[in-house]
Amino acid sequence: MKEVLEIIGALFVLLGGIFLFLGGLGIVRMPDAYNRIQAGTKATTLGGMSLILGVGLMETSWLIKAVVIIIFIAFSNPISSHALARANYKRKNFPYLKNTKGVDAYKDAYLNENKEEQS
Amino acid sequence: MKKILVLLLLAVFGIYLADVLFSLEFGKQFFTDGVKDFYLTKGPLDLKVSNTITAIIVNFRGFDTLGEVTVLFLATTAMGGILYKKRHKVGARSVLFPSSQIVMAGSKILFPAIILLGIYVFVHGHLTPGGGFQGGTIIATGFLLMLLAYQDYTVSHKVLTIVESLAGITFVVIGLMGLIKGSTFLENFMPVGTLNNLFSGGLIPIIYIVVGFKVGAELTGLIYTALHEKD
Amino acid sequence: METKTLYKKLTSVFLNWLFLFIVWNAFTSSFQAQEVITGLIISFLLALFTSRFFDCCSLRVLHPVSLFYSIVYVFVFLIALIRSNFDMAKRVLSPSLPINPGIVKFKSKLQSDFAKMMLANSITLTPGTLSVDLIEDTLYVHWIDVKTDDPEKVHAEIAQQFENILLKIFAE
Amino acid sequence: MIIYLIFLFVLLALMVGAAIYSIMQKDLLYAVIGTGVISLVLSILFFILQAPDVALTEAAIGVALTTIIFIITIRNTVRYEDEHDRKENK
Amino acid sequence: MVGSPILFVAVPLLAAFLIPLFGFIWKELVRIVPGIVLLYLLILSVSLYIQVLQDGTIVEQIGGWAPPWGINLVFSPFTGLLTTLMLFLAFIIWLYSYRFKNVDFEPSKKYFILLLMLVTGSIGIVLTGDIFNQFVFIEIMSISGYALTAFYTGRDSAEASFKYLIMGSLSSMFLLLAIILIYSQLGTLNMADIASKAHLMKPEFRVLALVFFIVGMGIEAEIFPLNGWAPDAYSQAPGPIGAAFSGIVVKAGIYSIIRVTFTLFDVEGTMQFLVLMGMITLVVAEMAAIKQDKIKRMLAYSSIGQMGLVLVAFGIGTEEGVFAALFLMVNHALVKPLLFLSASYLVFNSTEKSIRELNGLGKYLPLTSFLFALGAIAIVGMPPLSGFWAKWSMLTAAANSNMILIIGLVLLVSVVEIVYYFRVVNRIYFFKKEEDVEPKKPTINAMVSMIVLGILIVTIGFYPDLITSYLHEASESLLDKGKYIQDVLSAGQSIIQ
Amino acid sequence: MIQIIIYVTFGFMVLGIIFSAWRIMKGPTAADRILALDTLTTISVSGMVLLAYVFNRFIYLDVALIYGVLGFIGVLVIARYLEGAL
Amino acid sequence: MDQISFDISIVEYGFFASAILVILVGLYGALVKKSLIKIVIGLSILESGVNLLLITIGYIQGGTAPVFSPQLLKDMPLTLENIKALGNEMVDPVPQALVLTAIVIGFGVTAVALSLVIRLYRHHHTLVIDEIKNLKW
Repeated sequence: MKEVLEIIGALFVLLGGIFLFLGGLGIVRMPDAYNRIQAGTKATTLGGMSLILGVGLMETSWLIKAVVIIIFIAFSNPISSHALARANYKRKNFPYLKNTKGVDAYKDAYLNENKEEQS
Repeated sequence: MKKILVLLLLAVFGIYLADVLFSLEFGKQFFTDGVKDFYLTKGPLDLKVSNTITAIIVNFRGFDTLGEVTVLFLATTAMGGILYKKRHKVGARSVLFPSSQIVMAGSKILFPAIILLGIYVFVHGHLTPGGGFQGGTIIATGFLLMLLAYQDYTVSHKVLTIVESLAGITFVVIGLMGLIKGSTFLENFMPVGTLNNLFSGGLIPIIYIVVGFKVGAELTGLIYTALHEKD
Repeated sequence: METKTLYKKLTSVFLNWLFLFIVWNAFTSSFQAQEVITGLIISFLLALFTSRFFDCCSLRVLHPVSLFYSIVYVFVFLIALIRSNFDMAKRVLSPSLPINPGIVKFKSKLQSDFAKMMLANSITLTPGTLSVDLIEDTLYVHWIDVKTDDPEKVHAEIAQQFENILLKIFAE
Repeated sequence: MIIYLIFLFVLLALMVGAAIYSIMQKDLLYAVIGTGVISLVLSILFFILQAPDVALTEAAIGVALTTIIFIITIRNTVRYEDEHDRKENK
Repeated sequence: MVGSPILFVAVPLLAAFLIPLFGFIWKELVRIVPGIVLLYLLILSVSLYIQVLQDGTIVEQIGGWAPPWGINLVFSPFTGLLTTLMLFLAFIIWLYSYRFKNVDFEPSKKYFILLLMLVTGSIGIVLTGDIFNQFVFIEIMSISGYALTAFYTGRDSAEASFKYLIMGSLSSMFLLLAIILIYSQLGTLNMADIASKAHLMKPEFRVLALVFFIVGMGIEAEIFPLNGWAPDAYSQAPGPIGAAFSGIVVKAGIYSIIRVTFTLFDVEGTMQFLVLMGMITLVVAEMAAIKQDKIKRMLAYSSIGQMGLVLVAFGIGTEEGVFAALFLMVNHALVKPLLFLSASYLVFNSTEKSIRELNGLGKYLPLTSFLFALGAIAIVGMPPLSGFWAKWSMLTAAANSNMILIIGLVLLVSVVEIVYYFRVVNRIYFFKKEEDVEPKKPTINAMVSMIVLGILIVTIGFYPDLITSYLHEASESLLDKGKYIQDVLSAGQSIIQ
Repeated sequence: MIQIIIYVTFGFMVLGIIFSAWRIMKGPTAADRILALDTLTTISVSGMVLLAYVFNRFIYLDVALIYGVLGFIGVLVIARYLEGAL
Repeated sequence: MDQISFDISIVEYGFFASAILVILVGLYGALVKKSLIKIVIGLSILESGVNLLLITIGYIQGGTAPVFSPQLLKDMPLTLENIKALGNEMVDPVPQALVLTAIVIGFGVTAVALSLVIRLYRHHHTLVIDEIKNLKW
């Protein structure tokens, strides 16, 4: 049983490593900040979660604490990336759109908000 | 010109320092009868403290910690004195506009957890890594999260001052009680319990809790003072 | 009216206490009697102090249905997360970068802040989406591959599966 | 074994590089991010050197608190080191 | 047992933590409490000092751990003398600033906390027997110093403080490096333990550690290339703080350098190095002082010069030399605060704070001017006052060691000092004020504090034997390295067996 | 077997660190840099957990936990500054 | 679990060298840079380097953290020999304690320095050190 768990855990660790690497690759390859945030957040969240879970499985007495770290990561990572995306928009870095018909529904709300602040 | 001179000087300094330090071998101990062996045996055996670093910080070299706490206290005081702003107006804002609802809702649930994490860290200072300073810093970070997320979140300056002062007084009084009950300042006068239990280590957890509260209050006050510093 | 707010306060303190107690035990993860008792005391004191922030949920979350759906939610979320990662990996690794980004919006039916936050977090971690802002109950989402900009369709595409479960958890 | 070697060297190089970066960078915000990277890497290095207490302290103080203090200073002063950089970067 | 040396640190800390709470109760308590604390400590210090002279050094072991494992405080005749001196000055400065300049500067709770901590830090430096603990106390002292320098709301004070801070924190990093080097070789931080094991260190480590120590502590002691902060800080800080710097902080810095060079390491040529550094400091500072046109800057440079003189005297290395150095230190510690305190009232109303504006103030502020003149005479070493005996003992010490160059230099410097001090005194008494002004009269407590200092100077001048025996005791205890090591470590030996 | 997997994982993490560092150095806007810092934080937390396993000390996990929490707040601080709220 | 070794002696002088490099970079920043905030950043970098150096000095090859956790003690009786044997496999705790103190003190100094910077900016409206030279530097 222990060996099986260790092997499974090791596989999780490997998967986590791969996703962390993909996250790094994603933030290098994507064309603008929003896409980078997408790639970075998703990949590193899953990567971190799976790696830590893998460690928790390999050493079962660590599992509870590992789960706590996982929950913290799963909870805080999206919030920080959301805050980052919003901050980036507020700095007038509008998203990269592939063609001129690209959708940017946030612009209206953003402009309205700014108008309210000015008046 | 000055840059080149400084660079040359630094290069000479660095090479000399490296030359001296490289005569030490990495990962070896260079002395035979240092104080560390004493700490490493007395810590777990006499004081029943699992984390030797905590034993050193709070008991063997507890005086340093008193000084360290004082340094933070002074930094807070000095910051208030240097920025010489008259008492900020009631309702003065720490941030210009509130954060988005997502961050607000998230910080609501993270805040108690972070404070609890801080308390956990300083209560378990003698068992696991961490202690009063780290715990206090985490608590201050929790308050920082609230200050960042909300526009009108206020911390009572008076309460902070009282907590800080009371914690500092407790620290010194504990030390002086050692002087009265035992023979020297900061001497341990409580039963030490058994190793790796929560209630062990005599005075050490108590002092670390006090330090945790003090550091937390100090750093929160420091951040608060600084955040309200807007022209 | 008076009693209701008191009731609310009490439930809030209780839930906060429960939450903090669970978190404490997870932190210590040793379950010795000393630790548990200290945890009870500390989390109660802390719950008293921080209960005014802790308004995420009512006692309803302890109902078996809610708990069941919470577990379902975790699984749905994990599956979505893994799918999103493979999706992202495909995009990142393909040499031509097949993306068509844009920001879309939709209205959420959820009421409480906490539920909306969970929804936004889930959306951030699901395929190709990133929540940019939440104003009142309109969610603005950066979508890496915009298929439609009609709010209804967007809602169905992105948020439907989470929202249904969240509605059941929080019983709204 | 060789991977550990690479890992350590990357960390050490990253620390030195971040130090140089934050000294050289004209935009003070980026310099502050550089110091954040330094304390991050330093924290892992302390961890590797078997000093979890110190790693914890460095993380606690270096990552959040030093950053906020620097950021507050930048907000109350200027973000760029020289006056003309402001125009270039804006 | 009258008390324990730990009280010198614990009681002020307790008071400092209590002061904010007192502020909520009654504002006046904030001002009174520091005075009570300092007075109590002064009495304690005097009684402990008397006891020490009879029974020998007191070593306080903190936490019940004997040195070298625990931190210890050493109250020897030498450190006791310095502690008493510092506490006396601190009390005088508190008295002076109790209602200092009611007009634009109200000493608040922050001021008193910081002043108390400045004193505590200095006393801690002197008393502690542990190098890292000394580092902590240096930080306490310097942070209070930075904040007090910037206490006035003007812009230049912030600049001076920033300068001080940069140099101070650079030097404290060097101190840490020195601690690293020592620890890596010996595995101990206790001064006595280091002193007994110093021969085990590799020579290059010893030299480098010594250099780093001198760089790190020279900043507080104002050795030549590191004293750039001093004139600015002295001139920008509030008057009493300038006095505290010159009377208390500098003494602590000199003490730590002396402790390191005399007790910790005997590196070949350290004494010559001290003499050289002292001479350079002396010459540069006096040359700079003569050019200054602002009174506080002039006093600051004069203070730096005096420190150079003290270093030279220590560098002679004989018992006489150390005695002379201690006499100079005591003299300087009594006179320079007097000069600062009186000068800050003399230039109180002027904006420039320059010497030119002192014209004819002798008529308006007769007593203050007289005290200033008294201080000036005392510091240049004119015969009837205390400064004369200090310089005289220094000259005899130098002559007995056949250091002719030093004698010449001291005489030359005295002439320079006479020139620039008497320029000021001359202006005060023999120049006419152009327009009629209403100078600020000193408050009563300020007057009392200055008069006490003046009386002391005159008394020591006429009866130098009052203090010479104490100074001899102190210099013997400083030079007796073996006894220091034995005093500190003997307790530990008995525990381990 | 496990050892090899851990080696490989370290290799992947090194690549991730290098990419993030490159983005911090290069990344045109501030948000990119902070994102890279965030990524670096998560990688570090994972790395700490893995190292805790390698060193076989349970108590080291605390460091990773606290690191994760504080790294999040550090990122949030800079994000709030970028928003103009600070 | 098979023994996994993480032998960091392979970097030999890497830690010393990079700590010294960081110290030098910090010194350079503090001495040469013109911007006040840059000077403070330089100081904090210098401090990091010194801290790393101190911890490196205390490292002992193959040692573990000086925490006698239950996992490490297992079911050993608490005797002097056992503790000594465990203690011999631990890194030096003293430098770690010193660095803890040094980090906290350094943070205090940084905070004071930055508040001074804010105040200087309020008076001079610039951060460039050449334009603030009212007193002779």
